[in-house]
Amino acid sequence: MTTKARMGAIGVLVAASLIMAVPAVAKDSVTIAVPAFLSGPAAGPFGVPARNGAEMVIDAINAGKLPAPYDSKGFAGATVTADYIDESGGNTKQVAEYRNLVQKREVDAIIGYISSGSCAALAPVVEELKTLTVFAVCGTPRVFEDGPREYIFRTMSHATADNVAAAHYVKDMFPGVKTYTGINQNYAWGQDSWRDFELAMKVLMPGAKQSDKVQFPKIFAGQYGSEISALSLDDAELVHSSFWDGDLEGFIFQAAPRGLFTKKKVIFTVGGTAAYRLGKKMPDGLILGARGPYGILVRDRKTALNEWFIQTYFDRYGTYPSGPAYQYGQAVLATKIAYDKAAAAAGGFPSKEQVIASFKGLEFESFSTNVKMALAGGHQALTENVYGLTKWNADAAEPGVTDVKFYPAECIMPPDGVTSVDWIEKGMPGAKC
Amino acid sequence: MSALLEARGLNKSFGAVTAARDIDISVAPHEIVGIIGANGAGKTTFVNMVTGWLKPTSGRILYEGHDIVGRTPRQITRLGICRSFQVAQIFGSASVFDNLLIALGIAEARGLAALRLLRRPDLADKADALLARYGIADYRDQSAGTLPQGVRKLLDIAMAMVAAPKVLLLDEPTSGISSDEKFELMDVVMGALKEDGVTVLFIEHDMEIVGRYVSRVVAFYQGEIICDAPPLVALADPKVKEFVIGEDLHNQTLLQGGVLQEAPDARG
Amino acid sequence: METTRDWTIPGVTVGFAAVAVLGLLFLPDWLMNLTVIAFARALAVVGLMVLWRTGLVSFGHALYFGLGAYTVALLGKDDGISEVLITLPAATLVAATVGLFLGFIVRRYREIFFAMLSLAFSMVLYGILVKTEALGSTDGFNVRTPTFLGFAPEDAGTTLRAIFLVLCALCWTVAVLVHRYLQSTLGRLTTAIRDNEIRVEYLGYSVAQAIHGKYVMSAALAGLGGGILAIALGQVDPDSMVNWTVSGELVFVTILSGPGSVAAPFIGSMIYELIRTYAFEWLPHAWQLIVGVTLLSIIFFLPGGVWSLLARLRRREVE
Amino acid sequence: METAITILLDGLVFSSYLFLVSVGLTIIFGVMKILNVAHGSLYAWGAYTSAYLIGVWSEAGFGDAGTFLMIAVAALVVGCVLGFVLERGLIQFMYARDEVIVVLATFATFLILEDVILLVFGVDPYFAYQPMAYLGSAELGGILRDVYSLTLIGLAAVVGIVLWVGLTQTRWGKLLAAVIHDRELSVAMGIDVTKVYVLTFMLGAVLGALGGAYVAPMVSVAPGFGVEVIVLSFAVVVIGGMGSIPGAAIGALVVGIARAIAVHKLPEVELFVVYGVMAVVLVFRPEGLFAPASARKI
Repeated sequence: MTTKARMGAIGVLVAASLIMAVPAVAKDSVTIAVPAFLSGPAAGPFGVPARNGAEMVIDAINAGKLPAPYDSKGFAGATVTADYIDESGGNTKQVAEYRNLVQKREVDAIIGYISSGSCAALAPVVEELKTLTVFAVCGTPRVFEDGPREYIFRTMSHATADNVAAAHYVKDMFPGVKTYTGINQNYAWGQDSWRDFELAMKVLMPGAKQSDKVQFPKIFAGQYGSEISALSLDDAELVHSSFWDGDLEGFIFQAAPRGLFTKKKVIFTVGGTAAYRLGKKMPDGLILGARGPYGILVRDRKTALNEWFIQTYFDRYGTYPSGPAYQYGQAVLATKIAYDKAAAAAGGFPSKEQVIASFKGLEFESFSTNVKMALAGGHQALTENVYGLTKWNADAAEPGVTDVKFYPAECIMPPDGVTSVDWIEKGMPGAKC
Repeated sequence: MSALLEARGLNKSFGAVTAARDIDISVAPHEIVGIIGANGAGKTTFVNMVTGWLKPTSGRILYEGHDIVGRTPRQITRLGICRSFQVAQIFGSASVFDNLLIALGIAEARGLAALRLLRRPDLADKADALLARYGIADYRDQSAGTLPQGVRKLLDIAMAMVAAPKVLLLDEPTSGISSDEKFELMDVVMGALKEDGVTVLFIEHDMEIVGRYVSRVVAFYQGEIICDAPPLVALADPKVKEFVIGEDLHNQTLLQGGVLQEAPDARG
Repeated sequence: METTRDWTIPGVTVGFAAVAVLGLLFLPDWLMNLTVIAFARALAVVGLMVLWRTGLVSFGHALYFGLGAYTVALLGKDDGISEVLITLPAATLVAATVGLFLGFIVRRYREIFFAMLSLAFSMVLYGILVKTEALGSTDGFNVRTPTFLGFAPEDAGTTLRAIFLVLCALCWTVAVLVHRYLQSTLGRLTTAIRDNEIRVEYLGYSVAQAIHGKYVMSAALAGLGGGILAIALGQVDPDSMVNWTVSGELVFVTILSGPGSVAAPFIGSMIYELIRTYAFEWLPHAWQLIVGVTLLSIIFFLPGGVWSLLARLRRREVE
Repeated sequence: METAITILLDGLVFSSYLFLVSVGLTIIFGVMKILNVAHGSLYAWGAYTSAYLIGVWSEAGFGDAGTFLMIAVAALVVGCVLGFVLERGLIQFMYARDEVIVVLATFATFLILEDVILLVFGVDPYFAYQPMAYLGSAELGGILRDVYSLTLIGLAAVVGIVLWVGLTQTRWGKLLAAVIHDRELSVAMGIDVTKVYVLTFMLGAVLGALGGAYVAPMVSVAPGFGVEVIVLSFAVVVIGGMGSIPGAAIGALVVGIARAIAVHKLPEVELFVVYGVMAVVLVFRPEGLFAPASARKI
């Protein structure tokens, strides 16, 4: 009996494996997977715009409707089929799902990932499974610092840029700051962000002191009453935060009536996503970043690509695109360019290796900025960064930013082969600001 | 006379209620002692103290000359004092045969021996022998949870006997058994116990049973022993007549108080 | 109790041998991966099944699962030990040791109190891991690629196959040993304890000790399962390894499998993993709903788990 | 001194929140011996419904004072409807089953309700800031505080006192005590145990939903909202003693104040406070500080 049951189970397995073993279709189409948070607290502020941005750009690519020079159809002519999958559920689950994507669904490329946790966990697996993977948003510098990567590309600057630029902005705009503190989530993203900011402040504003009560609440904690009290009582005039997802919005809601934003200067390195969503509830005078030149901070950048992006997005989704929409769109665009370039070089549909070869060191004009795949052997992008101050635009009845300052990538990113911490600690040698 | 089991100055109180007061009793090997008394007289409390379920407030219980107060039921079982229950304590989801097999397995389970296979011919033979001796072989493969009362009782007693105890305490072996069956049951039980030469103390309400099977009667009233004598003498004692038999006739159908009665015979 | 011959040991022997051989020959990587994950979880479920037979359900075995996983991961951290011959026994041992200590507390409790106390203990570990920056906090960290008796596979496919084979062998060993255990007196003191603790005590065996032993055994098995999962996935983090939802998943698979046989957890776990994978693929927004509905259906319509279904089929065949 | 006041207030606010979210769990557990994992879903449903209703109310231009009514309506409607449906549709069939199987059933319910929330309310967070804006801010202990979160303390106190009086002083409370003590005997005494169970479950559900409904204006109500709460409320209940209302209050106070102290004095250990307190309690009193539940004796 037991034997029979086992044999039955094996039968199912074998049958299943035979069904799955049908060979992949020839290359008139490219299958990609686009992971982003579709559930959980990060879905609304990040996952949905990210997905939308990718979807919109992919549809435009398939229709050949991107503005020139990107108006050729598909990835190297092949239609792109995208599967949007959920990034929530923990890193280990992402690793398991990634294996499924590659081994079971046999996708050609994976474009996405928002959380630094996902990317750090996936990096070794990507290399093991040898599949082209373009990280779209996640910011941890560790991805390329932990070892050479052949199959991973990241099409935007990493978190060091956000926090070094933040320190520059503070120095430029508020040189009188004497002490500063921070509230960041207790995981790689928050810890790294704070570390880079603190180190950069030591270099750029050596006179300013760091508070000894820096807060690290758990991600998705939701309630920050005590933390807001502690920050309010702290002497520091400046608060640094890399909060994102629902935490960011909850924090703003709880801190605004308590006067935190009138009493202190508060930097939100990823605050851009909240601007359109909170609308008038977004307090004025926040120092706002969007992890680069995206979303509200480049609302006025008048390039053809940017205008197309904003208009198309607004028409389709009824809201202006925020950072993650741009960043996912940018990752898809980069992949298309790499495919097209490889096809041109190979004179036919390119192999994975050819795509990777042409991806390395790619330089292109993206929707809102220029991207140079210049670091980590051509795998890590250099993009500029930008900060501004929030200001409600009463005339247009929409959120806006003032005092916008751009910082070139060479000013805020470490040169190739140097880790972020080393670079900042040594006083950011070679920075071109 | 060297006593096998002896209680000296045993007291037990639950808050304000005294369930045992200055109990002195001495039982010689191979005696068969009937314990009688009305409900709440302290009979089951006495059994519970002897088997380690309850700890006396004061006093000593000597078994083969050693004080066993403070030992757990398990340790006392291992020493050779076993018991049956007013509500039969059996493994409801196992067959009658398996009940005995488990009991036999536990009896030999010291250290690694607990990992010996249970389904072995030698254990099976012993189990079958027990089944035959207690007259329940017909129910061998029936699930114990579905047994008629009398068979449950027999199984309960058979399991108590697996460890080959020197002293067996039976808590109302005939309760819940119809009057035409009870002599049959007692004949089986007492016959089997005699073969093993076990010292028996049993709680009984039915004076007919008491008169027929015991060599000595101990009567309880309000936690005290009011009479300790051979059956004929005891049953004729005026105090026994007034406080035990008289009251008991009225109350026989009522449930008897006591801790074990509340313990479920199966997880419920 | 039927006295027919017990086919379990030949059954699992042939079964695992067949899975191993056919797996190597036919299984695509993803399905082999899925099998590895399912079997790793099944090892923990075998322990939970023994507890369940005893009438105890632990909602905190993610504690041991996580301990095993983190032990393996930590040993390999910073170019440490990657040899499965060391890491897996270590995972088992660490989990068993912690189980031994906590066992002194939990063995006093039954039913819902046992379940909740176990859960509480697992949350303490969760809290520690989430807080510990050196262990990557909520991110966790990568696990080294394993070596097998010094053999270090070159590529992912070989590693997977090696893990698969080691796991099949381990599962077979565990199934046989646990089955043998269940045939012993101590093994029979599972349902017996569930039926009647008083009788067990009055037969002269300590219920607390018997439960303690099973608890340690289940902890060890969960540790082993967690260790293998860490190796197979190459990543550990608190949410996927130690959170209460992981414990819930383990209990779910236990119920799904049913207590009928040591082979049941392996089949049940496989089914669970397939349901989860396909639900996630077809309905990424509603996969939890599907899992939840499955669980409710099992509770209501198949209280004996999948195994009872197989057993029923067999009975029909015989008739 | 200022810091001391701030710590106390912070601690009280957080304790009140903890008490509100865990008291429903402990009541259901105390009476029915069910660890209701779906409690987190009730909390989330309460929050979503409240945020939704507040939005509708405000858009209709009815004035912000009325949003408090919406909070109450959300708690009552969600608690009564979901509580009734869950008890009658699921839990009542499980009384004959193992308690742990019932826990699993509520776990399944939790999984299902999580996704149903997504299907009904979508993934976009809801904001319901109106009640908070309406009450404004006040300076206390040298820093500005929003009055709304301070009202949380009052609400928790009222809920706690009402429950305490209701359970110890009223006929209904005594009935409940009888059912808790001995279910079979209660049936024999003519108590309608079914009704008691339904009402208890609904009461617990209303309290869970109330926690969510009242917290909704302070946070962004987003998917996954209920998960964290299960763990937190469970920890409070374990610390206080499973099934004890004073226990839940003490547990909430201990955790809340300890956490506030940590945030202000030693931010590094903040996260560990809940689990740390729980670990200490478990080692010395596994049954919790106020433990009506005892280990099974043998």
